[in-house]
Amino acid sequence: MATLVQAVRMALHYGEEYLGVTDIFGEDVGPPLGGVFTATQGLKTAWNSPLDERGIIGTAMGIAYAGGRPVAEFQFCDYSFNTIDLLKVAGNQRWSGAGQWELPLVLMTPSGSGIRGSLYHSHSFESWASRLAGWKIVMPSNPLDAYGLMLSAIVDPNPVMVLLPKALLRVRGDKLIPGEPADEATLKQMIDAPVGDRTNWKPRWPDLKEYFVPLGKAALVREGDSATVISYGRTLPLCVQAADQLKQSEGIECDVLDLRSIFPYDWKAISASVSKTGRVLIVNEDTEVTNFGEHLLRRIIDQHFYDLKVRPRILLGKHVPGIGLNQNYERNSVPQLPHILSTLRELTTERA
Amino acid sequence: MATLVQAVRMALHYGEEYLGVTDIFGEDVGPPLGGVFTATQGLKTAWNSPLDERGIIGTAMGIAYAGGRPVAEFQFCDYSFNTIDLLKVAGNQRWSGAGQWELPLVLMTPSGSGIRGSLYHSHSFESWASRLAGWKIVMPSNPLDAYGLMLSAIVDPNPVMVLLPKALLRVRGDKLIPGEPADEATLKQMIDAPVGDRTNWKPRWPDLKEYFVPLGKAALVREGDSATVISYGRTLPLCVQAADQLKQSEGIECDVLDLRSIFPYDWKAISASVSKTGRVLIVNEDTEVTNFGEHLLRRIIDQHFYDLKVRPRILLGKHVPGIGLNQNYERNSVPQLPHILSTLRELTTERA
Amino acid sequence: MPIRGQASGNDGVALLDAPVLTSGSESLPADRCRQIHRLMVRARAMEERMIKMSKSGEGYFWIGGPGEEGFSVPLGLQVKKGQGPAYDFLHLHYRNSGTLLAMGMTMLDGIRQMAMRRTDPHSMGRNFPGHYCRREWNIVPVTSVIEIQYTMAPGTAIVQKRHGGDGITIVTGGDAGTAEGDFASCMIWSTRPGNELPVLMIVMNNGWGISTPACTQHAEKHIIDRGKPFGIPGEVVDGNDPIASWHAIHRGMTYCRQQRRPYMIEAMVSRLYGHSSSSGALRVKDEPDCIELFEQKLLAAGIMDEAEVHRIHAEARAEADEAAEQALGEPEPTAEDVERFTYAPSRVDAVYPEDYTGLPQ
Amino acid sequence: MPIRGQASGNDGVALLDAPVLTSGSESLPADRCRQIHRLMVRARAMEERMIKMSKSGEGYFWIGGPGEEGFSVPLGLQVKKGQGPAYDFLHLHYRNSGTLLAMGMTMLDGIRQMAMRRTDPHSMGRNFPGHYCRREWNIVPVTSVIEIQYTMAPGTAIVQKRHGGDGITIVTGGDAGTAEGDFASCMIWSTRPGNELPVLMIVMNNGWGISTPACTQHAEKHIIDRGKPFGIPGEVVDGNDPIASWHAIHRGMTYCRQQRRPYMIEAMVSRLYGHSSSSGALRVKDEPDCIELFEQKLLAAGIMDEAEVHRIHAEARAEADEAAEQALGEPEPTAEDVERFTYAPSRVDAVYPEDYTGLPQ
Ligand SMILES: Cc1ncc(C[n+]2csc(CCOP(=O)(O)OP(=O)(O)O)c2C)c(N)n1
Ligand SMILES: Cc1ncc(C[n+]2csc(CCOP(=O)(O)OP(=O)(O)O)c2C)c(N)n1
Ligand SMILES: [Mg+2]
Ligand SMILES: [Mg+2]
Repeated sequence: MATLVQAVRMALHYGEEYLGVTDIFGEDVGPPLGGVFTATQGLKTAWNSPLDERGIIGTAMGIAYAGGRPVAEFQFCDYSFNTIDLLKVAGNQRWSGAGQWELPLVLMTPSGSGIRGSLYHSHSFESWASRLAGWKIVMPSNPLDAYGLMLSAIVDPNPVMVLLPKALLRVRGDKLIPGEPADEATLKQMIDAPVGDRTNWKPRWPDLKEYFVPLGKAALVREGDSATVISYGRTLPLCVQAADQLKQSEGIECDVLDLRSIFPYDWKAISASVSKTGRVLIVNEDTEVTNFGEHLLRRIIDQHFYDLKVRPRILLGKHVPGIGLNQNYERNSVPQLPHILSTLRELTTERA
Repeated sequence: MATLVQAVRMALHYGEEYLGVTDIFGEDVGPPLGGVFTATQGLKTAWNSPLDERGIIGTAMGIAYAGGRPVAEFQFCDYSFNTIDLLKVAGNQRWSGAGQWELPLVLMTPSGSGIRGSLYHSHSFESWASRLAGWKIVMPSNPLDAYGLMLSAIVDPNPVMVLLPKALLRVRGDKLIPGEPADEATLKQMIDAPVGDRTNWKPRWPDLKEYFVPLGKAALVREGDSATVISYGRTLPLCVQAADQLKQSEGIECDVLDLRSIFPYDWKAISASVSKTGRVLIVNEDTEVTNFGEHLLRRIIDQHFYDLKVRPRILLGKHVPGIGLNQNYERNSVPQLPHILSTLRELTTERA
Repeated sequence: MPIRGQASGNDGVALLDAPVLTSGSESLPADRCRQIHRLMVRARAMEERMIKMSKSGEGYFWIGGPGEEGFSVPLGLQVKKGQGPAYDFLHLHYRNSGTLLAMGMTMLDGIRQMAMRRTDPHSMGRNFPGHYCRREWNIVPVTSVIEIQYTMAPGTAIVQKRHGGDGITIVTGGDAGTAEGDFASCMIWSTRPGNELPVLMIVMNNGWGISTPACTQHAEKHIIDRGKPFGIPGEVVDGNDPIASWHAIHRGMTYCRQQRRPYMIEAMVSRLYGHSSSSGALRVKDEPDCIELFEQKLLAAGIMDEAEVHRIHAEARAEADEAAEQALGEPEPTAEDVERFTYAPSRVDAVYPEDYTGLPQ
Repeated sequence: MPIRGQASGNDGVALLDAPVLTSGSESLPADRCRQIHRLMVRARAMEERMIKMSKSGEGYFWIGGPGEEGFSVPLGLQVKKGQGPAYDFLHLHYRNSGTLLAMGMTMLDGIRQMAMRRTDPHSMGRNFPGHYCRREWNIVPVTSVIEIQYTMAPGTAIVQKRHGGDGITIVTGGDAGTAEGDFASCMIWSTRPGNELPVLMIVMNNGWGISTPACTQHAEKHIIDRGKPFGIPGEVVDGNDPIASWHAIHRGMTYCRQQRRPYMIEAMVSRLYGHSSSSGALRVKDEPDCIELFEQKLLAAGIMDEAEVHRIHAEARAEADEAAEQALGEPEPTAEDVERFTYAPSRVDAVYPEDYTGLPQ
């Protein structure tokens, strides 16, 4: 099975071959490195940019205006905070020109904690991103979704941001990407650049197939009547683990929704599940003051207040200026499996 | 009575004279203009900067490091979006250096809609700002609070952002600022720069007094048992109007809380009122996806879910890429008095 | 409408016997001068009508380009106008009415934006005046955010260079705005070794950023000097002189079209109504007026007489009045328009297949 | 510890009879050279010990300055060290261990950060190694965010200029990072006419930004050429040569201290262990090593012999090992530390009078 980062790379290759991608660029995105996480190794349209995030997004906008289809990378979402004005403009170009322009660009960037990244490689970005009207924002939690969301991001004629959970980049899924060779080692040999000199290396791409995960479609990854768990990205597998544990130990079964799209989010799926269970847990690792999860909670309160059987729960990252390198900081800054498990247990067992 | 912008100017003067303010600067902040809204006319430490918001906040940080006490201005909050990285760093400097540094800086900037500002002079900033851990964020809704909050912002040894509601800058309060002459015309003559040539103009400052509005302290501007209305800035006077109308027409009385501090917010005041009324309306004009009001709602759900008698209400700006110049756009993008009034009526009359 | 490609005068050499107007060592054919003059006057008349609207309540905010016509009109006339990478891309600032009129915009379309009508083709009554947007002419939306156009310009130029042909990217902005990092970004991205880009970087230097004199904030003798370390050639030109401006633009465009590398022009211009309506939009008296200067030359050379000048002004004013009247009679945007044109239709979006329709339902 | 003010060698003129080491037309007294050499070796040993920690799991990420010691040590030795505007302010990047050791930091304190101990005086185990912060020495927190230090530097320099005396602001960064607008901001803010600032702008040019060669992204012949349009003098120096570096720094500092204006130095340096532990932190073979080069000179001049060189290296390694052992035995931060030191105590804050204590209660 491919890792998430290999899935992204294959999607980009598919994008170059079949979906009109013209430029994949950013800091260290081109040869020799092919991205600090290897997401862009061996891609024919990948190139290195100056160290200038404003130039990266501005140039991506220009390329899109002129008819190209760029995929730009910010090396880490942590380094996108000097570009919010340009991101806002990218989101409003169609609107401000009353529909004259499309801006088909993809911005991909690793987001979240979990790689011992200290202050500047542990930020989450989805709450900020969700405020960028005119954008669509996705965040896969497994390789197949990463592939399918990336393909959708590429063909969508609007700016789409692909947030890649840093902690899951090297994690493998349990489903093959259409066209992916069944054997991991074979895949690695085909598409991973060798260590050392790469000047003559060329990838051998598998015969990949089109596969879209529609924007705005959540995945119901576990089913049950006892509660609705809503998450995405890094915390999604933790929620699944918690749900599985609870099922095993207590026989309590929950819906677990992998949102996949932050905006537009799949309100239908959320609404259906909340109507069914009346119990809600929202989990993400972004900081907790003005967090996208709070928006979801607000929608639930707006439309399902009287369906709620007990107080809905929400687990978020602490409102602190940063995540410290020593793991005692991180462990106590963002939700961990034990928190999720105990909160879920509490939620499902509280007397209605 | 002073206008809000005159109150800010007087506070800055007081800050220069008695609280150690060393630099008041930004684009067009110094002579001859004294700020596009006149907030900095006649101030002895005011100076004009290059047109470079990153330079403005970076320089403010440097001045604060070196022992100065700067008040920096972003001409409009709409032009602060290329500086979020620096704002985040300002918020984490004490934390990252484990308490070695203080960063006593004030950043003031006009925020919100209501001045027919079109796409780039109608943004709200408090939801973005609230995500900046390490900062304190205030937003006055009347001149006296503006004076008292600005003085607190100046003496606080941490970065404090003062959001000034654009729509209320020229609005007068109903309370005198300590030391302010009772007569408006006198005040104007003393501290407003004349139209035309100002080269020889000098303000005559009234004998102002120290007056602090503590950070984190809301004001209960109307009292009643029927509901809790939480707002600040531009929408606060609209909420007061709505509450007054409802009282007059239906005899229904509500608590209206002027939050004044976005962070830290006055949880005690909110909590006490919600416990009493069990009915909540939150109003602000920022865009509605991942809005600070949703954070407040989340806290209320966290701690008062079982105290709520009916579904809490929230009125926010629409999630759109911008506010259009034609007033049909603005009127239909941010909460207006009729929405507030009808929502409040609904909230207070819904059967529990 | 005459655009680039009509040879006469483009290289400063007039045809034998055809009357020319000379400025320094450069000249333009008389017909070209008449055309430029008329466009300058029309641009001014349109802006002055808009200023009136800002004061009468027929509009709100005004910002625009009176004082820049001597440069912006020759710029518009030389644009290779069209859609897509074979043509020039324009990343403009908010003082380019002269350019738009020279490219063929009607006054009506300019004033529709000032009047915030639904018929405003640039923004449907959403944006400030002078914030043009014309996809058919490769004009990307002007934004109020100072200087960010310089960050986008390399992108269109990348596609143009790859596409082949002689399309170039033109970016304009003010002098104060060059203090934003985006100006430097444009130089860096346009000169990547082996990947140089056909970007014509124009700075309209009026010596002011709102109330702040350039000389108090900028140590550079000339802003274009900042291009030198990057190997970007450039020139300073008197933007009040349409003949000099024409040729500077022509040189810059030719260099970019042929060399596929960047070029810089710094045009020294006036700001004849102050910064905007926020600063009163009052006519300033102490800065040269490019139209007056040009008319003096045209009159002295006998290319026009006083009567013709008057007629042109009168016609332009009448055209502006008529455009205003027409625009003000047109419908306004409605509540239903608030969310319209947020998203382009998408076959892979389950929630917004056509456009934005409010929060996901 | 000898710092600026000890005259010998500062101006390149050695005292009669005192032994000197010469590089080109410049020289330094032998004692100074020994001091520099020892600090360079100690800096290298500390970094190499930290690299080992990053591989052994005693630490995680490593980034630092092997290859920059020839410049960073002479820099640290000439800093006017102290707290407040009378002294130099330092806005450093993440390759300045040599500077810190030269200023008197112990290896233990450097390694405490690598080991993420609560005792780490720079960040209490919060930040990456090399992210120094020392208020007592005017060292503001190093941030990972490339180039923003250039935006803050003018601020400290404003206060210094106003304060009087000869304190200056020193800012260092890499070559690739100059593509961010902040580099330009620093030049603009430091040269406002009449408000020029004593900022020593240093660029450590190792020719790389992670994997990207500078020559593929930068058209400038020298980065300091970008200062010329702003009237900022500067020089390119061989950062592998501590003697040349010493004098370049001395010239730059003297200019800033006396003229109260900015100066630029571009130091050409090596990157001897690649970018960081993320790229493997492997010793590269094809770049000059400033320590080896300096030792060759010291040996050739008879200022040291092989035995002494070996002893210095051995001592430095032993010191590093000891520091690591000590650091690793010290306590780690705890859950209670997560929110600590967010806010300074405030008499006007009703919620957080002392420090941050979680969401408002
Ligand atoms: C990023 C940004 N900051 C501030 C402003 C507010 N503002 C509007 S115009 C202006 C001055 C622009 O001066 P200059 O670049 O010289 O252009 P000019 O208006 O003189 O043509 C300022 C500060 C803005 N629009 N954008
Ligand atoms: C704003 C920002 N963007 C991207 C990064 C990721 N990054 C870390 S170091 C580096 C390269 C820096 O190159 P240079 O400025 O030459 O310094 P060097 O590491 O070579 O000393 C990059 C891209 C970052 N830290 N900050
Ligand atoms: Mg200007
Ligand atoms: Mg480098």
